[in-house]
Amino acid sequence: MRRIGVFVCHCGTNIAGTVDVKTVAETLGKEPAVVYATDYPYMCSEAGQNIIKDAIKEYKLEGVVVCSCSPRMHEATFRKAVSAAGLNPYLLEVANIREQCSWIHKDMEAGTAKAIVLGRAAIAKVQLNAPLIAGESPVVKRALVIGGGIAGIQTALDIADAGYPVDIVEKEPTIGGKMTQIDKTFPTLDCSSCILTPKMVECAQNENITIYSYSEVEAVTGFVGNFSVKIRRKARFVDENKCTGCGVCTEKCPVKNVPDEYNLGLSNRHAAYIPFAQAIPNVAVLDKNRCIKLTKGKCGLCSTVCSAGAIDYEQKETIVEEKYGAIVAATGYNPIKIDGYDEFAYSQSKDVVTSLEFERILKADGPTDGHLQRLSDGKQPKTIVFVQCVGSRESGSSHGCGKEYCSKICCMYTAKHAMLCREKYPDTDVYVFYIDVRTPGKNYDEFYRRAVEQYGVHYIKGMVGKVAPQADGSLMVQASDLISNEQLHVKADMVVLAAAIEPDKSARPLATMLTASMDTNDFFTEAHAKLRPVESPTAGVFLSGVCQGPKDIPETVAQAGAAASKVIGLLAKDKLSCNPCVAHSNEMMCNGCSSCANVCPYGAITYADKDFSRRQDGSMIRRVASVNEAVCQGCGACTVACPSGAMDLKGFSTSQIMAEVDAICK
Amino acid sequence: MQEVMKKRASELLADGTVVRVLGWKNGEFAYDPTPAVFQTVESLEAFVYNDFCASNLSKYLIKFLRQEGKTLVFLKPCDSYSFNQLLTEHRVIRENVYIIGVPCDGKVAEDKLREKGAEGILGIETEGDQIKVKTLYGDLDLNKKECLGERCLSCKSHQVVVFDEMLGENGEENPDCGRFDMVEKLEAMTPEQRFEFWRGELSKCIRCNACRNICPACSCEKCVFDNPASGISQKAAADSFEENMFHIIRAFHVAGRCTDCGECSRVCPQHILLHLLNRKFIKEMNECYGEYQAGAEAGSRAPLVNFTMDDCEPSIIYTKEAGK
Amino acid sequence: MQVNNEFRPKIVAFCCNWCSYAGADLAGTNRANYPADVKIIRVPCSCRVNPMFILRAFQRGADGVILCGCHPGDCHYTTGNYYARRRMTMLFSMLSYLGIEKGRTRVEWVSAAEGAKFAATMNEFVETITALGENKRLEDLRCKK
Amino acid sequence: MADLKEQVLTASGVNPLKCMRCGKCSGTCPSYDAMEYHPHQFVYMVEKGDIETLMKSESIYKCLSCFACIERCPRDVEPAKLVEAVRLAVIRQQGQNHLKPQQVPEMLDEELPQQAIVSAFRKYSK
Repeated sequence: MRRIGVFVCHCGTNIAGTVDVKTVAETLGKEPAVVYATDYPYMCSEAGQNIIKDAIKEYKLEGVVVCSCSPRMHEATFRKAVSAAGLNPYLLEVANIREQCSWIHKDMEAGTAKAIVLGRAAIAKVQLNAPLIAGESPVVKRALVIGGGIAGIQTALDIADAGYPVDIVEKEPTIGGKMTQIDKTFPTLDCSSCILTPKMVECAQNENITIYSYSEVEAVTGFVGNFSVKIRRKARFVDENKCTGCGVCTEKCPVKNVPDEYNLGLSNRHAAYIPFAQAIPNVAVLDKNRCIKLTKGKCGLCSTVCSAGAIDYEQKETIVEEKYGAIVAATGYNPIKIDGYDEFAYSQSKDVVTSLEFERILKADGPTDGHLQRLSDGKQPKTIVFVQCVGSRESGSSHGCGKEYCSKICCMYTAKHAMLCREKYPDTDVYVFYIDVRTPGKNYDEFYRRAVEQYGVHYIKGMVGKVAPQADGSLMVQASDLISNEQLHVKADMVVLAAAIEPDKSARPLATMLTASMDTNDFFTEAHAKLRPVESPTAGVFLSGVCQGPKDIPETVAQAGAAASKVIGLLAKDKLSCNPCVAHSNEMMCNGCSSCANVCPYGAITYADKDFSRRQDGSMIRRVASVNEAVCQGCGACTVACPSGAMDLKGFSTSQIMAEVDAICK
Repeated sequence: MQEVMKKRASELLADGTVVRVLGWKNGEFAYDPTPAVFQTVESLEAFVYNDFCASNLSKYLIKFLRQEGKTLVFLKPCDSYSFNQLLTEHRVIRENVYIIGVPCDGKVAEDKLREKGAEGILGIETEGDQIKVKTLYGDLDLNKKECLGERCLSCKSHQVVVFDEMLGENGEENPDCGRFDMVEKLEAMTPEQRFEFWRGELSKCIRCNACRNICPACSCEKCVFDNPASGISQKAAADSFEENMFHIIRAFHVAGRCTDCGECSRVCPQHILLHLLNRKFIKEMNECYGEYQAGAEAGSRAPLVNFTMDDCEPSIIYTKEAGK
Repeated sequence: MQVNNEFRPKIVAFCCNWCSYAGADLAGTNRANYPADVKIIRVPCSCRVNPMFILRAFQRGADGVILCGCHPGDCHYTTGNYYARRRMTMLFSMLSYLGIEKGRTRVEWVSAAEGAKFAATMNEFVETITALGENKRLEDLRCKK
Repeated sequence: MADLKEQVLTASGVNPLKCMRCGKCSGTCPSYDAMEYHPHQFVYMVEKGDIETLMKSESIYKCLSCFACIERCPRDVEPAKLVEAVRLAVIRQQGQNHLKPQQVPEMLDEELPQQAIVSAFRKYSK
């Protein structure tokens, strides 16, 4: 029997308030294996840790149980302390008597009794804990950034600046993302392209950065420090190295009626195209679904006019395989589809547009060359109504496409839009219907107030109930004004809907490939909402930008930098210590039946024939399983699939869990 | 049939195709032939095949997995499913085995004969539907159907699913065998009645381990119940719970792997209806995850090492029961 | 207040480290009360829970056992809870077949964000088990006549 | 007072706490101008327990039960159900059973759909 020390934490009054910590320490001190038991106001403090360290030495402890807050909080702290005193860090167990005891039970007697039981279970488990030594695995000093919007760009630049090679995978023909489509940025109203394009160029020129545009991640295997990624480079039918971006092919291409993605379908482009003037790489693409040569085998005009000889109709998609130490998800967002909101007449009227479409209308390289015009008749609108929270802050069932969260950026960009309208076209009447105006952020509320006070934008608290297209081409907006308690009918020329934003559709399959977790809205989950906001719980996967949650540009850039610094911290290491709580197979009992390999999500189990001839009870070569400890993540699926019980999990072994069960049910 | 089999075995042994033959020879009693290995043509004299040869030979092949030379084995339909399952689990190597399939229309159970008054059984002869049981007290002519073992009355398949050659004509699957009838009957009972039923059954268990030892799916190098590290090892059941535990865990370990060969119930000296546990799992998995027959196809993936994203929730078991 | 002689069930809750254990922690952080009868055992994933553990708990006197894991699709290990779901479905099926009262075992998916759900689930489960009373059938099947 | 609120909540099955005060219900309501208290106010007043004021108001009879507010509400609050519940509360207070089973046979008439009688019975008796 091991010599166990028990340390009960008061956590101030957090634990001591509903658990009689003295009694817990006293009672657990009487357990057969326990040679030392004490309590202390803050075990996690330096003084508390010293008590543990001293006791390990003085009482020659072989196992430590700390009754304190959740192991998710301070297990690592206590492991370090135990380790400093010369004991294997895995000979420590934490009994969670705060989150799962003192905080939920009001009754002192019941709380104390439960704390004792939880302590006993930890003592029973630690008796069976094996001293584990974390293995090491090397770190590939290269990072992958998935998504080439402002988040991906900033992350890549920061990693590259630190001297590590980094690859950007972007599914569109150019990097830049949503920010390329935006006109001005709040709260300073500087031009989006002017601040973005230099960064795009920097990416292209930085020797440490490789851009895989028009490419998608196909498969990810491996683990932190050693990911192996297959990148599918879609065929663009243009040789990237030869194309000079002169744009002649895009002018001569006879197919002119392809909806232009850059303008959200508000204008058309050719089948041969460069997404926009500042595209990086500045290389043409042939739309394989619309190009006459690629669909019907005829035409070939672009090839004739291309002086660089860059057009290659035979180009095939290729797979690039590369190793990375770290992966950053920066997959961004899209506005939701709002066709389901019949009351706003989005599908019925061209003059009801989304905010992103409105950006295109305002921007100089947009479908109206930056002139504020109605898309139906090209007339300048005199009255514009902005509707906030379209699809945001909705509970699930109402429209089916609504989101329960606040999209965060809409209040600010709507204030920006309203302001720009009034500035450029002072004779325009601008109404903003809002539920709440949310403007936390530096200079944000000031910005919004300026829209109201200086620019005279009519902010009305109340939601629009109905938008009805009128025979004269105007739009009748019916809404409630909750402050004056009246129903308003505004005859508008244009209605702009602040559609909710949602994670890009590519995020979910990517998360599956990365084995990174997501919330129900398909935003990536962070390892800790407060303390590890840019890391995924899956080691080696980091989060940048809106794929983690709604953010505006300054926040995205800040988070992108934070993700980069985490990546740099990882790549700076030569070796990583692995999680030692992994599966292992007892070869003497293994049947080699493959049940375990069938359920292993990581492909960590392999089989080999081994000679067991020296055993007396049979001279046999048997097929037995072995676990790659660097690949295994320690889920334990194999341990239950194994009928013979040969497979067990270190740190959560069958006997350990059984011992806990026994202690709890005693 | 016995002579044809013997002849083929002699030929294959003589021409070196195989180095040993796995078959049956008479056991202590004539009604209890025992699996046997024959390594010479001469020894084949003792080879027996008749309607008492019920035991499933597949499991014995594990022993010869890595031994020199090929093994000839005679597989009945039931046994061939077990063979495929062992193949799936890499417990046998197909190339090391020469399989002769033998058709089967059911094996005779000794206790059924006793019910018909047969004592001191010396042998059996089959002629179509009729059997002639030789006893110390003279011959007894009986209808074979009436003397079949329980499992043969609800035989799922008369088809040998894997073989190198077939002696006689191969049979067909028998989907209307009604093998789940008894399970359904139990399901229709109240929980209290079921509890009573199983209490009656399982309390008979003497933990002789016959079910485990005969079961082709229970072929672990070391059974968890014999392994002190498993936390549930037991030599004998200390209390009634451990009886349950043994049988639940055993059924669980073979769930998705059990081919429903019925050997467990056949060999149980206490006549516990063990196959009803396995069949419950088979039926439930069929209902929840689609039809699956272990051993029908080598290399297939059993339901418990598989999943779909939209599997039913465990609570379905409770709503199902409430619906009844 | 706990009154003597009043039946208090023994309940074992297996919680996966990533979702449900964190959900239980969140219940604590939010001070969402549930009875002290529930004792949690942390496992890396719901798929680590062997049916043996559940039977063992019953054998040692537990009156109810609940398994909590990440929502299907959200498993930290991608697929663990899918296997757990099938295994538990089969275990429940067998227990019910053997005549064990339904409701003594339960599976619930609780995410790290669902502290309130965790507490509500535990309250409900304790209620169910208290109504069922002491676990007798799984403790002794033979000698209770 | 509290009982009345409880009654309205139970009868309607509405949880007014789900309301985020966006006013879309009132923005969408075709009877808005005819109503003294508007749909969003119904939700707020029920939440505050101010049921009697609503019961006395003509507003409850101005609601057309077109359910546009239910359809459009982003939070699934269902204001129209509250209006209906308040109407019901009024009816229930007006001297108990307005329609007794014995009265039903004499009311039967070829022209009148049976369903109308059944629903009237449901509505006008306790």
